[in-house]
Amino acid sequence: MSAPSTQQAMAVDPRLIQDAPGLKGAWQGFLRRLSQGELGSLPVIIGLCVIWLIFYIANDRFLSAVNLTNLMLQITAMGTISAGIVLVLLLGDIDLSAGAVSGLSAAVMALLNVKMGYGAVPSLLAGLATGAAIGAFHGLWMTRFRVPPFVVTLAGLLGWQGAQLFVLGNTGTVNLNDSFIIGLAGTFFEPAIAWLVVALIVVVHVATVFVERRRREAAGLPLVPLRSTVVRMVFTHGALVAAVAVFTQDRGLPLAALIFGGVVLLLELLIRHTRFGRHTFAVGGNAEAARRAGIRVDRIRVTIFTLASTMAAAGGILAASRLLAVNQSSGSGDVLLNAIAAAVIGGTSLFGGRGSAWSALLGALVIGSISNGMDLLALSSSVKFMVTGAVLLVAASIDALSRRGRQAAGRA
Amino acid sequence: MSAPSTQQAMAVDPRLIQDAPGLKGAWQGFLRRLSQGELGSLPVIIGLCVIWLIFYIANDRFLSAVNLTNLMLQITAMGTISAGIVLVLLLGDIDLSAGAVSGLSAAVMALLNVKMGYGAVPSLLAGLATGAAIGAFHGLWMTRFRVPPFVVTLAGLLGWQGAQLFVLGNTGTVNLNDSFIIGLAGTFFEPAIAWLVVALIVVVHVATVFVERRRREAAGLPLVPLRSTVVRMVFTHGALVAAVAVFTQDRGLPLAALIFGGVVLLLELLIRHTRFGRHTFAVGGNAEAARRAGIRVDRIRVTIFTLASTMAAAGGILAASRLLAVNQSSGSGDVLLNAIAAAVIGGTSLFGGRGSAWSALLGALVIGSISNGMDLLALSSSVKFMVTGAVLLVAASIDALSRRGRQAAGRA
Amino acid sequence: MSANALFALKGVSKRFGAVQALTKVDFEVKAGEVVALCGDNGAGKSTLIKIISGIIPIDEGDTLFEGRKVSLSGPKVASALGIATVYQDLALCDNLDVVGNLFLGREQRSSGAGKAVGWLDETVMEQQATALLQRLSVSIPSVRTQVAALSGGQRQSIAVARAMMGEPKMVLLDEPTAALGVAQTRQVLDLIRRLREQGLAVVVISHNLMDVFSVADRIIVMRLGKRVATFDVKEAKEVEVVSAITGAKKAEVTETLKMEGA
Amino acid sequence: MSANALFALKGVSKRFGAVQALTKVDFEVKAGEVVALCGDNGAGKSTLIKIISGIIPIDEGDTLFEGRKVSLSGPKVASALGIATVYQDLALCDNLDVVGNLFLGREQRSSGAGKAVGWLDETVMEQQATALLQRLSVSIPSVRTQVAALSGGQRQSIAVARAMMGEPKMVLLDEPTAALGVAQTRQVLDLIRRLREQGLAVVVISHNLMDVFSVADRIIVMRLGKRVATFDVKEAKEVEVVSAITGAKKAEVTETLKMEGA
Amino acid sequence: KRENKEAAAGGTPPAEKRSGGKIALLLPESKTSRYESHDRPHFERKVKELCPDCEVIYSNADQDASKQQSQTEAALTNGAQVLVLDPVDSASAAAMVARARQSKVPVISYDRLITNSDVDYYISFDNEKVGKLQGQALLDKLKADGKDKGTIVIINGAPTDNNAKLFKAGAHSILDGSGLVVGAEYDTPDWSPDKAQQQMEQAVTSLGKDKIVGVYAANDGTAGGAIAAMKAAGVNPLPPVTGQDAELAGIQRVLVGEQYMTVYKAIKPEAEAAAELAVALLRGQVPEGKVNAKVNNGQKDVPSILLPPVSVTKENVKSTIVADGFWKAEEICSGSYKDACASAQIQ
Ligand SMILES: Nc1ncnc2c1ncn2[C@@H]1O[C@H](COP(=O)(O)OP(=O)(O)OP(=O)(O)O)[C@@H](O)[C@H]1O
Ligand SMILES: Nc1ncnc2c1ncn2[C@@H]1O[C@H](COP(=O)(O)OP(=O)(O)OP(=O)(O)O)[C@@H](O)[C@H]1O
Ligand SMILES: [Mg+2]
Ligand SMILES: [Mg+2]
Repeated sequence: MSAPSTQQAMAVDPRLIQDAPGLKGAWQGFLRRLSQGELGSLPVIIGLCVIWLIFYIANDRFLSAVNLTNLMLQITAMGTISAGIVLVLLLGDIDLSAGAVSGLSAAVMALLNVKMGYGAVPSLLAGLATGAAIGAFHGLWMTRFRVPPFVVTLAGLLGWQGAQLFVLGNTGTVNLNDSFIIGLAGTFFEPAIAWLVVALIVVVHVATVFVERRRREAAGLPLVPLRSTVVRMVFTHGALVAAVAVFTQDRGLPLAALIFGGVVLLLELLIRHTRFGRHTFAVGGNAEAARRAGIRVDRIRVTIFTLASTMAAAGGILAASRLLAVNQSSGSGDVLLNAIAAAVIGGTSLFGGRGSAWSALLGALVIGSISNGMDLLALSSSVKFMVTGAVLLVAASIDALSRRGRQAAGRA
Repeated sequence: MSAPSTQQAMAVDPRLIQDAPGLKGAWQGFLRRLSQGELGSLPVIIGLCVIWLIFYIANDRFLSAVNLTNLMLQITAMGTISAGIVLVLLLGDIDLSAGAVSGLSAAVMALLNVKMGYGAVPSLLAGLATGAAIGAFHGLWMTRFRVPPFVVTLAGLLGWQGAQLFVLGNTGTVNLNDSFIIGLAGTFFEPAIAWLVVALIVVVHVATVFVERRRREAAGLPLVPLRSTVVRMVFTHGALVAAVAVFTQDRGLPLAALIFGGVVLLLELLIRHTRFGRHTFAVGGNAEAARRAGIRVDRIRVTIFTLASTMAAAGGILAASRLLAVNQSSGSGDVLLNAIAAAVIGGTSLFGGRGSAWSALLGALVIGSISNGMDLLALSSSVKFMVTGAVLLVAASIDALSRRGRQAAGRA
Repeated sequence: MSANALFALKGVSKRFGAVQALTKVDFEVKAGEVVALCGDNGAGKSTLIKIISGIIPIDEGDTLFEGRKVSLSGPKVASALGIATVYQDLALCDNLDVVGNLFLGREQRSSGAGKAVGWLDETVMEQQATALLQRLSVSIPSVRTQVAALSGGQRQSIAVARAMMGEPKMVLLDEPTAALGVAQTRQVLDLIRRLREQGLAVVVISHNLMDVFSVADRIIVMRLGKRVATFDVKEAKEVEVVSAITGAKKAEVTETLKMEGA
Repeated sequence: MSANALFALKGVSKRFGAVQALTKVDFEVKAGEVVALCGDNGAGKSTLIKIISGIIPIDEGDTLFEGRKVSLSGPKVASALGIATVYQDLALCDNLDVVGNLFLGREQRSSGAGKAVGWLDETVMEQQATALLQRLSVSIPSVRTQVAALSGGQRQSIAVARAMMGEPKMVLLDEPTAALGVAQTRQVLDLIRRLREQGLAVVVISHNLMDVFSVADRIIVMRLGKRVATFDVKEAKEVEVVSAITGAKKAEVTETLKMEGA
Repeated sequence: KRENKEAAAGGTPPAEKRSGGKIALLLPESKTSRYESHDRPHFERKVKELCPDCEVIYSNADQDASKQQSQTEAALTNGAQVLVLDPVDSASAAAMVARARQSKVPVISYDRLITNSDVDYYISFDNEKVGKLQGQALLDKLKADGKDKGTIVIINGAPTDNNAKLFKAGAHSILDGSGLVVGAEYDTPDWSPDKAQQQMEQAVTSLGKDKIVGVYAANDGTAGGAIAAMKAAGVNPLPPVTGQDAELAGIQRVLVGEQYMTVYKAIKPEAEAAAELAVALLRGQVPEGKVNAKVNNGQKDVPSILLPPVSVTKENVKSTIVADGFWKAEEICSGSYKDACASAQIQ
């Protein structure tokens, strides 16, 4: 089963090193890939484990169900914004306005819902639409006038912050009361529902993987060894099960986590398996080549910025729902830098064309864990800043070092 | 004189379009370059003029000698930091720690001078050395571990901010009294000295330009038409004279302006006319090609980051000298974003390999003018944010549009 | 002459900054004809190709496709007209794999519900890609390698194969065999002949006069941005073409060619 | 054989990810000798060149320069040994002008006080650059144009000229004439002959067997990452070399060559 | 689906009647020196004194409301039994109070009132009163100098800070209609002294340097910026400038006569009162006596301890700041401030 099908059209290149069959072959293949730096997200995950271990040693409540649930709730907003940033980074661009947009969108939602008495759903949609409109505006402006995204979104960072102050006007903070809006971050599902969701995900995933395998086999294309597919699945599904097990021990599966997870999953499918996603990667890899291939580069850019700002708006709304309020400083401070850092730490390249939606999740977990753990240890401000900086540096360095073998082997 | 020398070794390519001789030819050449988008800093300068005009109409004190002197003093710190950012951008990298480094360096200086009683000069040098050491650390870390500069300096942004809080400790703000340190931003030279400086600059510049011309002529190389050299000189020297005329009408030529101008000038000479500068451009243009040419890319990167952080430290010290104090928020807030925006607005590319030190001066003038003018009009906070954003966007768009012809003609 | 041309340029000029890259160039190619574009380095051949494929705008002059005036405002327009191009600088996306590059801009979508969202059918694409590359004797370790990891000739082969996807009416090849090995070069020349037989118009740029003489019907020579000569391959001699290219007297050229024959 | 070689590789292997690009390759070149490296696309020729010029590290094997073991840990080391290289992907800095690229890494400093700070002597550099390019018949509008604005062949010419700056003992040329015009190709071949006369070791990669036969002393053929054959040019026949390159039987090759001669 | 099923998982039940326990002190920012250098040490010392086995969990939110929310959660996870919460944002802290309520942990609103929430106690200075005090001091000084019809400049705090709004309101209630003309008024993003400096420079430019008779600056940092601006513009003599927080640098300026006044909020009694209250709540006692007011926060009348802010000028530095040990004489009188100290009889 693991040997390439005999029907295949092309003889296997003799230079291609193939893993030997059996578990031993798999292990050797793993070691080989390790030495060549082809590890994907493994270094980040190991880094995360180290961070968790250290905090656990320092304070054993760090790994308690309640704290891990808190951690999840703490990262959803930043993670959602970060997922949008991942999209923009795939193009090789940057969005500096994400924080300001998240604040403004939440403010618009709060204004409509609380002060002008619109229903929860219209207010929510208006908030998201604000984000989308801003993103489209940024995208159109930068493609029409050929202004670098950095500058457009920097102007946005200032402008939308002003707009937020303006929208919130003299009252300043607006408290949210609507149960639907509050429920976004405050709802927890019971174990039965949680496990149902898990089962659904696992079944759909396994089914699609095997259907695809069957098709490739029928077409006579080379197959990835079955065992590596299985190992990979065991790990990811195991992580999912572990996470849900933790949640059900505390308050249950948080709706916010479900939303965040769903956004990341959808995004990953979008960029990895659709035409639009393929074109996005192409533009990020070589915009001129994409243009010559007849891809409407400008349209892709506008769409990506619209999506990213919508996601920023969603993040802002989640944050507001958790804080039960919107104020003038919503979305300011380190929201933006954290979101960008999360995407980068998770493994998305700043130079475009390389990355995945999972990096938003992984990076947000790393950054969220550091700040959660240090709050748990209640360190003083100056120490916290310094430790955060140091941990970030070390985490990124482990990741970079592990890729080093690859760089040495690579073209550049 | 304006026709190429007859001794030259290579026949002129018939496809090369040459400006006709005489003033009319110069004007036509200018128009041709205009339509092809080869304008250098002209659009930024025009944008600056428009901004000045608008503020002048809104409040005629905007163009008073005292306000222009204030403007100059307001931009020196940010401009100096921005000059460092230009260097980093030339490599295609980014330095997010510049603000934090400026704050920390100023804090170190204040600590040594005020609390520990060291002399002004040693304290100043220690402040600069702090910046240099941090820059070298960043550079070494990123080259050693191959971590992207974005991540290293992001970690720095957090870490050094923590260090600043730590250094300032419990007392918080430290007032500066030392006359030397205060004098950095508070000294003004009399007209006689100011004009002497101007005369010196003009004479040296004119002399070098003509000596160089003579040498090219002797070597049989094609010469730029004399008239365009002269026109260019008249404009730049005219601007210099005008600036000094304004300063002498108010308090005199500010030492801070002299320092800032000197830094920019030296930097321009460094990057444009030395081996080191050439190598910097090469690394920014194509790091792999530079490596293959035997350039020590890592060493260049470390040096550039060291220089940039030293300049950030200098900026922080100038800011402290102007504020007469260092506090916990020195260097935080929008210092960093303004410095980056200034470099970019001034025309330095974010993608490396294209830019000039003058862009720090021009960009800082644009950004400084906006904020100066709006404070003069005492607008409300939200309006100020929005207008700043809008003006930034428009200024950058004019610049980009003017380059459009060039993009259409260009390769990419 | 250009009355029955599939594609024609009339008096096209193009300026880059202070360089006049093309000066009033006419150009025409008929269906079922292979035109070779020759000229010294920097003569303006690639610029001409880029103008035809719509990636750079023209300063002045007209473009005619099937006798109608068209405005080649972008690569999208050109490919809609059925013009496929292999660029000299290849223009591949280094971060995509071979399959991704081959199908860029015309990805196969899976049937059914997937079609609406643009779900990619990787299996079909991989199958087609494998078949096509085999036909062109391209030897790459796997069609799933990133293009960045390919050798110069392999990249060139991918670029040529790319132009064969879709169903073009006219193919522009800018030095398609420059980096190719013996077998691959032969395949590409064969391919060009097959394209002619299928009635396509083919424009090929090459500095290798042997190849040019073996596939082309007509040779157009450019020099310093101007079209200076046209030859019918059946009647042309290599010396004449070389002298048109270099701008040297015919006698000198014969001399040098003789020397090199040694 | 490698006793009196200027440079030799012994059992060099190199792996990229899952691809074994080179398998135990031996290689040697003597002073005053031109070695042609031939092989199909992806055979590993460029990889070998990159190893010699120090830009990629080797997995296993030894490198010998003038009989001594050396560690080619970086391009700086190779150029200190006197190895100059023209890469297939050229590796020019697009944002620098022609003069800047030609002198990259070995800029002329002005004499006197300027020397200490590394002040560039642009006049001298421009003069030397102009002379060198003229010698190689390179036609570019101006030596002050940015390399990004040059045509493919012009870029290739700049890369070749670059390798001639400084005073190398050994020159590696990876498809130096691939994009060159007739005159420029002739100049580069002449140049290679001159280099041999000056006693330099030259390694040249080319798919153009005519060029190879006209300049090389020895032909080394690689196939799928292995060295498969070595020919002395005086005794070798084109058929043999082609069959070694493609791995086909000699008879088949003769057949095809005949067909193409038509 | 169940809403907020809270299993009291975080908080240790208050029924635990040990002598020790955990008190969380959550402060809003670290850019102003008072929190780290006064509130925290005084609070911690007092708690240790009253309850040697108690542990103080301290966190600083660096001016970020959602960070503070995370810190609150961390404190509850850590088993805090009383929260002393100085909110970054008075209104949005309600979510944190609700979270603490779920864990049955009492909350003391410290320094800033948490609005629309079920807080147990409130300890503070009256922030609107601070603004009034500043405005009054400025007005009185100008009256005494006979300049009470002149033009003043107002430099407020951060537009995103709710407290800044209260100071602003307090000041305006005195200054509006007093006959003084407001020549220019600014909000200062991030309370940044640099920004205050530039704003003041622009005010001087637009009004003329001899026109300004007084400056209302909301705190000592912005006052420092304004003074630097006027010095650089050659304003001599400096008009009276207000301030707040009694920062060391501010006190020094007051002594040399550059700044007219600062508002001293005796943080020691405030912190100590909070500590006493917290320890009492930890032990399940009902604190008596100290409570001296009820303040409505929009949801309920919160039992409050309100302390009076003090206006400090050169004359009473010795009797307030030095006497309280807020800053030691040698800290104030370092280096070039010796002479000024001597003239104010501070040793
Ligand atoms: N950086 C890299 N990463 C992965 N694989 C690589 C890399 N560089 C080269 N290869 C692989 O190594 C093999 C040899 O490549 P190389 O560039 O040496 O070929 P070549 O002989 O120069 O071919 P050509 O004639 O096409 O230039 C190819 O199969 C290529 O895919
Ligand atoms: N983007 C550009 N900007 C400025 N000049 C350019 C640009 N592109 C081409 N040129 C100039 O136009 C001229 C023609 O270039 P082109 O690429 O068409 O030559 P070519 O005939 O393809 O040459 P080769 O055989 O070397 O590929 C050259 O002199 C080149 O310097
Ligand atoms: Mg070309
Ligand atoms: Mg090669």
